Amino acid sequence: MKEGSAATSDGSLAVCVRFFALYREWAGEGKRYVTLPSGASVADLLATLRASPGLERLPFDTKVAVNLDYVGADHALQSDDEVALIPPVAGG
Amino acid sequence: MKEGSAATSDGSLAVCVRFFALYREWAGEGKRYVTLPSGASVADLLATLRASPGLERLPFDTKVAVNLDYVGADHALQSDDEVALIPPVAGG
Amino acid sequence: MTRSQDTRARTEGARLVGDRVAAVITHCPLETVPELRDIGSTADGAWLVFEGRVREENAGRRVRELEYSAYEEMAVKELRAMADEAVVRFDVGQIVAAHRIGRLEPGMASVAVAVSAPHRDTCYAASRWVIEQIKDRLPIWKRERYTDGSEDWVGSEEVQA
Amino acid sequence: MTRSQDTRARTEGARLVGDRVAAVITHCPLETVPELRDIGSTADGAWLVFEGRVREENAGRRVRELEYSAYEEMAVKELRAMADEAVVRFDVGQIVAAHRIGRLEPGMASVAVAVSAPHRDTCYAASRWVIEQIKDRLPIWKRERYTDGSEDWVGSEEVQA
Repeated sequence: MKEGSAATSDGSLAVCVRFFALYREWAGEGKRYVTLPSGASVADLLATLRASPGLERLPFDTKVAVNLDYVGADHALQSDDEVALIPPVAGG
Repeated sequence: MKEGSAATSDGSLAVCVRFFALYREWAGEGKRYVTLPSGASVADLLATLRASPGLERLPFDTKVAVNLDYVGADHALQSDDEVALIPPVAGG
Repeated sequence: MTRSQDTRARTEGARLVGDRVAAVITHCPLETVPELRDIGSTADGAWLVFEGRVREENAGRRVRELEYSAYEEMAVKELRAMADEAVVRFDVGQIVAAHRIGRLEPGMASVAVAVSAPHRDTCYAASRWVIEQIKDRLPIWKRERYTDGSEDWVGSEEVQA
Repeated sequence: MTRSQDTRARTEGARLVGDRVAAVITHCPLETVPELRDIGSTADGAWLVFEGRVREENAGRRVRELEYSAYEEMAVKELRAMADEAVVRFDVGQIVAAHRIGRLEPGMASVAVAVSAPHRDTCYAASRWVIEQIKDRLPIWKRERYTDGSEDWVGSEEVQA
């Protein structure tokens, strides 16, 4: 667990996951709190999410932003992170 | 002399020469009528003009438009042509 | 209208003052974003505004309307970051980038990028670069609704397959 | 205002109707040329306006004002021909090109090119091409007057040497 992260007392961490557009439809909601083992990475979160109903098709290479910045799959999560799943963008 | 040109009765041709910007300053006027031998080209006109006061520095490769179209130095002039001498352009 | 924090509405007369960039995510028509027109100083010889507009047809289907949605907090931050990076990459004066969200009909502007620069080369280059960045990574999505009643998440075809 | 003959002021509502190109040589501010804004149809996803503006400095000298003059009859014909050629060369919707003549001070717009197109690639390409053509061959001249009282015909240095 990284220094400075606010872990729960049992050593796990809780993040707020935000869903947008297609992924929001799949999730059936825009926001969900997820608890993970401490030290969990973005890839771990995606694996956990893929096991929940509607999110089976979530790509392994889903783009993810943590606290408003894009991060890679091996990025270590910390408690209270806001983790956004970013479907293929279509701005412009 | 080209067919269709309105030559003067003695076989010469008269054109209206227009001066702009720097060349207008050199010429001291915006417009001048010049009479040339029939069959005269743009190059002939330029040579004639270079012999007149103020226009000695008129380049041999001066850009010329006849009746609103750019033409080359060997373009044959016809009577009543409007011949414009085009200094280096600076639009934009 | 969400504006990047340190460029908020500091306008004086008809000019954007001080800041060199601004980023706007808005539910309102882009015509209502004055910064898009009021850029440039007397050091700038070139001024360029690009607008992307909703087309009545996409991939052979007649479009009735689009609905843009955004991760707003991140979109305004990213848009601002793109403009900031463009100012570093190119010799430009000011850059304002704006994206509209919500429902739009064909002919309406969804995105606009305004650039002023001393010279036109960098003005065109910076404008194009910002637009490509927007298309590439701005967290905004487009629900396209067609006249035949069907609808799609544009760009998500592969993910859904 | 001199307009190319077959594009004269046929506007309906806020749209330039029918013609795909227009060319304007005018003594008035370019903001007064409505065609520059009112281009594009719902087939066009891209819209781009370039403006060239008077810079306060040129080649290290402080500019007080410029005076543009033109061979007006030819300039409007050439400008129209450039826009016509751009429509053939590029896949664009409409093009409006305008050049102001007379006295201009720093910050004022001297030239503007508006292009609408189905896609942004051709929109940028056409805009840039028209501007380069204008710089290259439009019969317009620029008398630059400096704050130190001197003045010059811009671009004619070599001819005068």
